[in-house]
Amino acid sequence: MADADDRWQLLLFPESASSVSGQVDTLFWAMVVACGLVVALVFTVLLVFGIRYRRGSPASRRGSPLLYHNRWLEIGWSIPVLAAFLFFFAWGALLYVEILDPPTPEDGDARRVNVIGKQWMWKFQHPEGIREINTLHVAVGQTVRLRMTSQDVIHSFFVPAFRIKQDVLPQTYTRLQFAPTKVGRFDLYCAEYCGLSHSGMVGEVVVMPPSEFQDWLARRDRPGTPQQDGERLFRQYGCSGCHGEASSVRAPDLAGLYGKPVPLESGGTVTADAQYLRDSIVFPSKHVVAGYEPIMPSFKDQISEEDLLKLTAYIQSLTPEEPDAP
Amino acid sequence: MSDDNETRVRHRFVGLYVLLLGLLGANMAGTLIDAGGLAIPIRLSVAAVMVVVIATSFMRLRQSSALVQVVAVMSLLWIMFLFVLTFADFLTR
Amino acid sequence: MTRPNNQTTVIVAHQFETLEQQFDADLLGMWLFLVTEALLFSGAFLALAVYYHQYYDTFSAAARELHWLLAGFNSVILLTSGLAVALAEQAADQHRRRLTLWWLSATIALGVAFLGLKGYEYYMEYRAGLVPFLDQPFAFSGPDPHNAMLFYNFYFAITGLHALHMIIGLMVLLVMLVLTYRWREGARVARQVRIAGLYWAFVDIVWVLVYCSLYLLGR
Amino acid sequence: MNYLNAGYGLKSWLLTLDHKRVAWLYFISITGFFFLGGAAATLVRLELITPAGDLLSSDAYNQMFSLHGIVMVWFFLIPSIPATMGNFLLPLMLGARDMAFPRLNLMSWYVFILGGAFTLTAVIAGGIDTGWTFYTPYSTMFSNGAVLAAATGVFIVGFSSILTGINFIVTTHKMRAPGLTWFRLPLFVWAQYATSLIMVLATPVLSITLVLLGVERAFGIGIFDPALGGDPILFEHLFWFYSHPAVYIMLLPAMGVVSEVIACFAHKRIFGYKVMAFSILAIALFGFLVWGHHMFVSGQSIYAGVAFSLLSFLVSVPSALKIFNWLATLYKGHIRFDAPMLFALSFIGLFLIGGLTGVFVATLALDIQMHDTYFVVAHFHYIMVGGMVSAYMAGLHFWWPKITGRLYPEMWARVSAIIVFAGFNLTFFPQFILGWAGMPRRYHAYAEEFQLLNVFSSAGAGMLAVGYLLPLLYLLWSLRYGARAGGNPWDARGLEWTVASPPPKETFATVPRVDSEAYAYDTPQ
Repeated sequence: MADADDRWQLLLFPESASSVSGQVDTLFWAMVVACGLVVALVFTVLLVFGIRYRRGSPASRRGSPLLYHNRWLEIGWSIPVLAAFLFFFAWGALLYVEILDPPTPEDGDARRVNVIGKQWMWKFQHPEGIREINTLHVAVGQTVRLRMTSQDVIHSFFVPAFRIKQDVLPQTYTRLQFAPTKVGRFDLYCAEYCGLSHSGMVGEVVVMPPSEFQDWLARRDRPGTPQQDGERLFRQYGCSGCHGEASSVRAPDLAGLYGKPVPLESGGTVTADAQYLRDSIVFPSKHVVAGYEPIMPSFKDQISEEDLLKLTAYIQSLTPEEPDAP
Repeated sequence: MSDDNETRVRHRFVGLYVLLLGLLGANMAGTLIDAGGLAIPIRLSVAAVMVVVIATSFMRLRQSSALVQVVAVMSLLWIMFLFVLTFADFLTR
Repeated sequence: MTRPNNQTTVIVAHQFETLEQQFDADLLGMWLFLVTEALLFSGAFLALAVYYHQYYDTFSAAARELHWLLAGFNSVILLTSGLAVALAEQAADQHRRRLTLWWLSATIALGVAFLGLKGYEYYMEYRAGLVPFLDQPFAFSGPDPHNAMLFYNFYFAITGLHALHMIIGLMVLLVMLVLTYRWREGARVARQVRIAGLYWAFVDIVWVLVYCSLYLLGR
Repeated sequence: MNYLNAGYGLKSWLLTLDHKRVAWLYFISITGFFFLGGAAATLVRLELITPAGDLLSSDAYNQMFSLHGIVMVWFFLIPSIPATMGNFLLPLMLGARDMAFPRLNLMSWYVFILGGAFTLTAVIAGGIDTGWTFYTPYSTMFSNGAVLAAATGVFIVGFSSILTGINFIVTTHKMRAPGLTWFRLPLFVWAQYATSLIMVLATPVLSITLVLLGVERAFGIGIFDPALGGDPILFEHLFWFYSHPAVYIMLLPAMGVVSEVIACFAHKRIFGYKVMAFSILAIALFGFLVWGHHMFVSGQSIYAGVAFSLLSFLVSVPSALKIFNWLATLYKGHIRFDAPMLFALSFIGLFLIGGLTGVFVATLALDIQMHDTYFVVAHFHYIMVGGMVSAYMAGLHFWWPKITGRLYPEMWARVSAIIVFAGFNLTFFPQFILGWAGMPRRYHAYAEEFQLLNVFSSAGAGMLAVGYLLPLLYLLWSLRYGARAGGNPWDARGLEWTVASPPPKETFATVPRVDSEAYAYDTPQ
């Protein structure tokens, strides 16, 4: 990163390196032009009126009632303003939904990376089990899906070059998806103030060509994939005692559960996404499945955020992958 | 102001007070019946009626100036903004 | 609309033209203050509603541990005090000093009784181990005790806030009692009692909502 | 005998029930807070000259920007125009002898001072490092600062604005002089009225939020605690329900001041008076419906985000109308460029840029990039400092002769207006670019490529400091040496200009009767 000349840049055109960043830039510059015109217009009018109608100037002030109010003029300038606003609103909203609620890539090839924010570092775990701190290696062109949570306060995952940002909340899973389009090293910031070393909670996303990335993967230790670890934890914490096949306790079956609607004892349904699975471990009485007793104990404070993500990954793996699953 | 009028007002207060006790009792008794999904709306509606009775009669809202009535309605409107827009988030997560 | 009538003896504050203008201004001011109080409580109720929405089962299990019959009886006491203060306002309007004193004292007595019973309720909850803060052991027997704590936190925060308003209201009523006892000018006393009564009725309204949302909704 | 020399003892000031003297009490106290907040900002800008965090420790830096935010928002911007000029002028403009509740008025100043004392205690007792937003769970469980004292201070000062708001609303409704109908009111009064509505309707929600935060921090009564299943986003909703409308508490009075000044110095009735009045009310109303635009990437539902974005665009329409109407007021006027007018014109320019960049951050896809970066910082400083403080200076200079009976030195005032305008743009325009490039706010140390623009910004801050210190000096000087102002030095219209400068203790010996529209500049006075 740190070139000696870096510090003397004007930064008008920040690096643009993801599949959506180009579209965001187009919207940005369109608005800069539109608003620039308005600013130019207003300042010109100010200047012209200021000179022409300065006190003592000979310009004519022959009055008419229209000098004080004019309904058609008021309507005439509110309608274009409103129309322009609605236009930019719609443009921005469509792009926002595309960025924060994206479809699964058509080839179904998305890397799922778990992210834990804590004061003041970012912890990543790759689907192969590789762990990293503050640096995330990815391959260019490949879609990456982050499942993020925080161990303490609110953080925010922000990569300016990708034009993406999402808050990272305690006890909650948020997600973020991006597809890098350029090879390089891109700054990662925590954007939500999180205490003493907030400005030290920075890192990098390293985007590599696919072949180099494969080499990188091959060089790293693989302690076990999240699913494998999750399966071990599933037994270790005694989950299998009730949710296993041979169990005598009546507990919901977890195979094929992920992504499906679950009918609740209190009426209504909820989709079995990652947040649901997490809540069911930590706050089991939040969503009691219809037809079951609320007998599951809470595992709050007994399972770390890392292990919860692994358990979730394992339970998720019990359901065959379908496109468009969250 | 005649004494007659005063007595009538006093009787109306007492009558509304009895009505309030009745509503309170009904709401408490209602918990003994299983009304399913309707239970919450019913209980909140009964409480809302009690609130309206107290505000309009005991706080003399009905006899107050239009301005004061607008002020009272305004508070409800703003509480509605708070609830509706916050739940716009929580119900669509 | 009842209005104070013997204007001749009353000194209007210097910024006003007429007593009527002053009375209208006072009433409007009090109502605006009550609007702020309503919004204050609505913030707490909003938070409660959001959590009810998320944890209905836990919250209703927790709500069933509360002493709802005792609190129901307390509601009756508070509604009665609401009637008493309305009658005090009416008596003051008619410039009947003794009757006003009587009803004001009744209001205060009922208010104190309410707070006493509320305190007793808190004590029973403390004995039952349902106070989840101040390093007290929490003895809730349902499935997710820490989740149920959230309910009890709200219970104590909202009823505590209401009790605080009761105490303020009682102090206002005590001042009214003194002013009525002294009885400087009938119209002024009537105005002051009327405005104090508005506050007390508002505290009444809040309790109706507190009782419904904390004690009854989960049952 | 005027209100200033009606009594000299300390007691005659500290126990005064005269709205004009209460305004002075506020003037003096918020000026103190302004320079306190400014000192904190100076330290922040000095630190940011270099990328490394070398001047201050991280902890000290975090405390400085938190102090700057808390002091500037609650102890300067929110009381600024309403509590000073509003207090002084509202009864004058209404033809009333005083506020409806003079005791309440004095009390609200004492409440303000009490709140300030708590906040200053927080600064001395360990500092406060949560930012002015107090987000949970950081503020409740993780911060080591004196959060409780600071939150108590803000809670208390909230009551000061509630009391002021109630007083203004009742006064406007009940104390108008005969003949002064709603549509004859100066726009300044409309603005104060709408502002007071927001104070009354929004502040209580902040109060309860701080109470809940306080009991959680002090007694462990978890309300937002995620470990109990509490929701940090709920805190954000409650906080922004107040804090977004609070922006309009700062902005609407500024719009009122600018309307008065422009009408006077263009010597012409405000164009589209009714549209201006209704757009003030519309902004106040819509301002309550947009708070979720602070939370587009917070984990809030994206559908709620879309709704809040749409509402945010709608609130910008009346603001745009106001700018057009001010421009149209200049058309065929007789424009003078005295210092108040220079400040008012810089308000229009800076508010325009602030407003348009507000449209950028209301645009959902762009806000993903800009949220919590320097773009947002620049945007709201354009509104609050560029807009609001410029209007405050405009009003201060405009009514200074009325308030003190003395003229300020015109030349120095124009110099200061120009320095402020230039310094302001130099400080904050680079921050738009910094934010777009991705520099997060509240960063003690930053990446090297951001340095150049930060150096510009810090240099501008130096200029800005000069621009704000100058008026302090020459206005104080003018108190003793300024030329005597007559009753109406600007040839302005409005009831406040019909009384002597400074006004007598009893402003109106007889209640005036109003039989003309506001801004009757066509008819000689």
